[in-house]
Amino acid sequence: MSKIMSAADAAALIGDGDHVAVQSMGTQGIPMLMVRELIRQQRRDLTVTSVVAGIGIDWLSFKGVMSRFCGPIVSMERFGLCQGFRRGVQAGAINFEEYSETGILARLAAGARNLPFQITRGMIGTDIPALHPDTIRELADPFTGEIVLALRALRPDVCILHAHRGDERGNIQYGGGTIWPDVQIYPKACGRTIVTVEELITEDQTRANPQETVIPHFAVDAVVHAPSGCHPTSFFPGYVYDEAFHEEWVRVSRDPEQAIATIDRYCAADTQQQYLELIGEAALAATRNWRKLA
Amino acid sequence: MSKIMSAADAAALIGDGDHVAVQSMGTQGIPMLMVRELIRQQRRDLTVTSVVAGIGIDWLSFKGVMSRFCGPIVSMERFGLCQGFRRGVQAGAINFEEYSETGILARLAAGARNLPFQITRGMIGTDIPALHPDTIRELADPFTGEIVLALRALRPDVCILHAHRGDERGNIQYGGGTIWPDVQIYPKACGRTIVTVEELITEDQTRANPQETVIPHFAVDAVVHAPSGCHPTSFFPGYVYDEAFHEEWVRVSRDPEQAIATIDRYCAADTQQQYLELIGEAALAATRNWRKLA
Amino acid sequence: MTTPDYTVDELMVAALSRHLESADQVCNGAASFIPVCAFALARATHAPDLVWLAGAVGLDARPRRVPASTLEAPLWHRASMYMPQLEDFWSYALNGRWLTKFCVRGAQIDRYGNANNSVIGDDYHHPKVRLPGSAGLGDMGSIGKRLLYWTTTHNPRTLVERVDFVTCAGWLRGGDERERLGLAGGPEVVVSDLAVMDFHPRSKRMRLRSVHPGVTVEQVVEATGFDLVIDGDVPETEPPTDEQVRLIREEIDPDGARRREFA
Amino acid sequence: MTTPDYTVDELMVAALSRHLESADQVCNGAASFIPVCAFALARATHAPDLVWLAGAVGLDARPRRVPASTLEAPLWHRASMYMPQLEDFWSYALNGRWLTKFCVRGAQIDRYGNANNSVIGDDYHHPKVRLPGSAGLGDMGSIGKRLLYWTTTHNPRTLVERVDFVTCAGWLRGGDERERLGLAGGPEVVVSDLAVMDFHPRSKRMRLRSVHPGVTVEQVVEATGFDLVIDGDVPETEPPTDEQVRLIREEIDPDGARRREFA
Repeated sequence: MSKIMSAADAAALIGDGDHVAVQSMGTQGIPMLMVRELIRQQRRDLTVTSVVAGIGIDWLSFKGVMSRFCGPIVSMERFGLCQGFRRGVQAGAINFEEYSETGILARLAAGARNLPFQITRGMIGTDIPALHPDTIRELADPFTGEIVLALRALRPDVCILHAHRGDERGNIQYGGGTIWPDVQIYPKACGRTIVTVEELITEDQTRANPQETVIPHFAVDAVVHAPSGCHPTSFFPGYVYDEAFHEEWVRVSRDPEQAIATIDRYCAADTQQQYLELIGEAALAATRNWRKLA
Repeated sequence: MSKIMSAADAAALIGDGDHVAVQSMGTQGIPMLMVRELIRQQRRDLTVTSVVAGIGIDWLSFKGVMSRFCGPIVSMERFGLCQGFRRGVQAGAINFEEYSETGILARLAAGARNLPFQITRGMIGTDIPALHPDTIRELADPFTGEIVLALRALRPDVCILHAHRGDERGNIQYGGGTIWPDVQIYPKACGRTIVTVEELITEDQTRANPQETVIPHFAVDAVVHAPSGCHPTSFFPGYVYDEAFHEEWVRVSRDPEQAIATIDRYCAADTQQQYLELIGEAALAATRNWRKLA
Repeated sequence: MTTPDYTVDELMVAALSRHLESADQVCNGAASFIPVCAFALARATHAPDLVWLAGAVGLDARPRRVPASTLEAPLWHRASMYMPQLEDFWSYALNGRWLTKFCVRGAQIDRYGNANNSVIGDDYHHPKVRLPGSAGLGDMGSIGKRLLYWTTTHNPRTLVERVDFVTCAGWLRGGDERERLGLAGGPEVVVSDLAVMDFHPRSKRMRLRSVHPGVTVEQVVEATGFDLVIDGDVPETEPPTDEQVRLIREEIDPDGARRREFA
Repeated sequence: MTTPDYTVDELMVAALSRHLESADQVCNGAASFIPVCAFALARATHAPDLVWLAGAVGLDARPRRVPASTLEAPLWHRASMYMPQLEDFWSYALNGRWLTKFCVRGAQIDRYGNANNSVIGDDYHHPKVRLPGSAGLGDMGSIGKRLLYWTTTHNPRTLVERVDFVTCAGWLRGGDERERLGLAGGPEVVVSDLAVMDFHPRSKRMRLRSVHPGVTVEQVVEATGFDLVIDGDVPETEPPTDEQVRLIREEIDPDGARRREFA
């Protein structure tokens, strides 16, 4: 039975109130097709976990899809703070459950391995542990008595990832660049796994390059075809982030009305193809020009 | 300053009494050039850690180089038990500090990350934890009270690995097949790292395929050129294990005198080139024929 | 009576394969020829979607035939993934949702399904025989796996009252001891060269379920180092069908690697 | 007096580069243009073997020039390794032997070198300004790193008596508090757009070490939200040499990405 499905069908695997881990590295690798689909389907009250959240979280914030963010940072890097998220937190509409990077990764690693907790030396001395008495505890090393921090296992309901290739069984391949932690840890820690891919391939093509497979089919529930699926963020080596798009977003996102109108305009696209047409070939071509940035 | 050196110079990084982590997966990937060099230099009282120890540990056992093995298993897979090791343990000359796989990996993972311990659910209910009161303790999850096992950090003095390619700065590349845990964890957990490689490459060649680099130069102390360096064990995709060599070893290793004479004969080779001449081109050609086994 | 057209190795392969379903994911360890044949047979017959991680590395491998080693690259020919052990294999194995069945061959298996692959003798530190060691067994018995045992040496040295050392946690000392330690899973079946056993639901003692064609209950009792639970009449183990035998001999294991287990 | 042929960004790059040696390994995070320029300058001058992990990913990267982002693939052009974050980067960072210095820019830095990148305001849950969050800072201050601070906004809002929230552990409340918690490393230097500071060895209070050419001690005192330790005469910060300026402008950062930090 093929796991290839539409973004709409994949989004149906996510319910109101779910905890959703979303791949994100600032201006890189955000599965925006699924972000838009969650907005289109008017999901509510999601908790989102990302390693470095970016524009996707800002859109979910403006549209009231997300009520809690659980992770280390929300930032569009050179494009600055996410204004919708910032406003949401400042207004009390969004709760930011803040951890350091080793903190959130330890929680996910424990979830991935069905261990009750993992430890870190990160955050000791900071004000972060005191925020989370239910998920961070001091723990004495049973051998030396030294104090470390125990991070409670986190098992989000579902995760959304983006990768280079996927086949109908659900095998997912990565084709270059570094492997972000999202890809390695979310499918194990999360209850369901949705992966948008640049390219659909056959199982035979998967078998021709087994060393590029990074998620086994048995850990994948949905494969969604999404060429340029991270636009306006980058996905190495295919395309860089859309600089003009981000700059325009920085401008409009100062005003919630303009921000929401912008989001709605892009979310009106029923398919990835329609979305790419909205963006236009000139803008897409610019994102394929690494030299501009390198 | 180039890190490329002879096996003899690399072995000088290992002292009597050291704890040495040696790459090994049964009949696969054992850095035999360095095993022979440790025998040639008459190292004594080594503790060896491997994931699945094989013929290399048997040779070290027969020659009195190793007095302790710390790991989950010693076996030549289809070729059976390592007789020198078995005799050594039964005679009380070698101590087998036995852990499960998650047990030894948890100890190394803690050492790699400078954490005092890591936890596992493995070994609960078995007789293994009671063997190691100094390195395995029951620990209550601070959140739920559930009991798991804490494994104390292990930081061997030095490790010996084998890889496909290395450059003079010490960058190490893998070129196909699966990544065994040895390669990923020993360089971080161990004080010094020695890597034998099939091929020496330039730093420019390394930069041409950065996604194949698996150990950064700063974690590597010695790079030793060793074509067919795992013979008689296999190293994918270059060569399979030498079936005839292993079968002959099974035969002679029943008798310690014959076993030692065999080891001495191969250890008399001063260089990898001389060793390969002793093995002979016909035998080496046979190991390059995967079809024979597949 | 005609001579049956199968051998005991083929019978064992077929018997083990019956305990595998399409929804399962399984992996194999070293020198595991009978399980590897059983996985292939299950995939070729009643469990086409059974996921097999060859050598705990090669996902859905398609070796041309069972090779001479079950822990070398020829086994994971045409795999769709080479699974890294450290981060991937052990995460999926520990997770609890996947790889829920595991086949175990112990040098000793006791009446409660504990297995020993460590030492023979009373003194661990001065053993009569030093066995290879735990490998993954020390984990697989403790992390919720449903354990399927096989052995080609059904005799009182293999099937013992109490293992000399618990390398792999079975039902421990029976009853609810395993449950009290919070361990899920546990031993479900033992396929030997003489019979098929399971474990009594309450006492967790090993129970005779069927004897292979041509073997008597008395022979099995004689060959077992403890009292097997015997509930009423013991049926004969279902023999492999002609088609199963053909698949094993012609498609799966034409070299007869499975017979290495009877050395 | 002639107008000096450098700008403050170049002065800061040169000042920061002096704290890097050939034996160091460094990585950079997001929007870290001054550190990235300082790493390149150090490598081009006194610290040729300095190891730089671009964006915590690209080992010994050789970007053609500093790009518009310090966390995107153009930065790790021609790297010799793409370091996986989960297993590799964090292991090497936590290990203690490698990556021992880390450059930090905090929205607030206090007199004891604690940094805040989380919230402005007294109530964490109802902040006046929600800042981006900890990212790796919450780790780097606690795992033995020697912290090198930089800021392009030396004013009382950035350099505060006490941070509103300790995102990154500095010398905590001074003295031996850090040591008592078992934390190695700690803040060593603060390079601002006005001056260079370090920390008093015993009290761990921030201490004025030099003022940039054209800046007076009084101006620095005025721009600082707490009393800086001042030990005797305060020298002038050594300006960048002509060759350093040339390298920065022509070789390292011809697009002037470093000036993005002064937006």
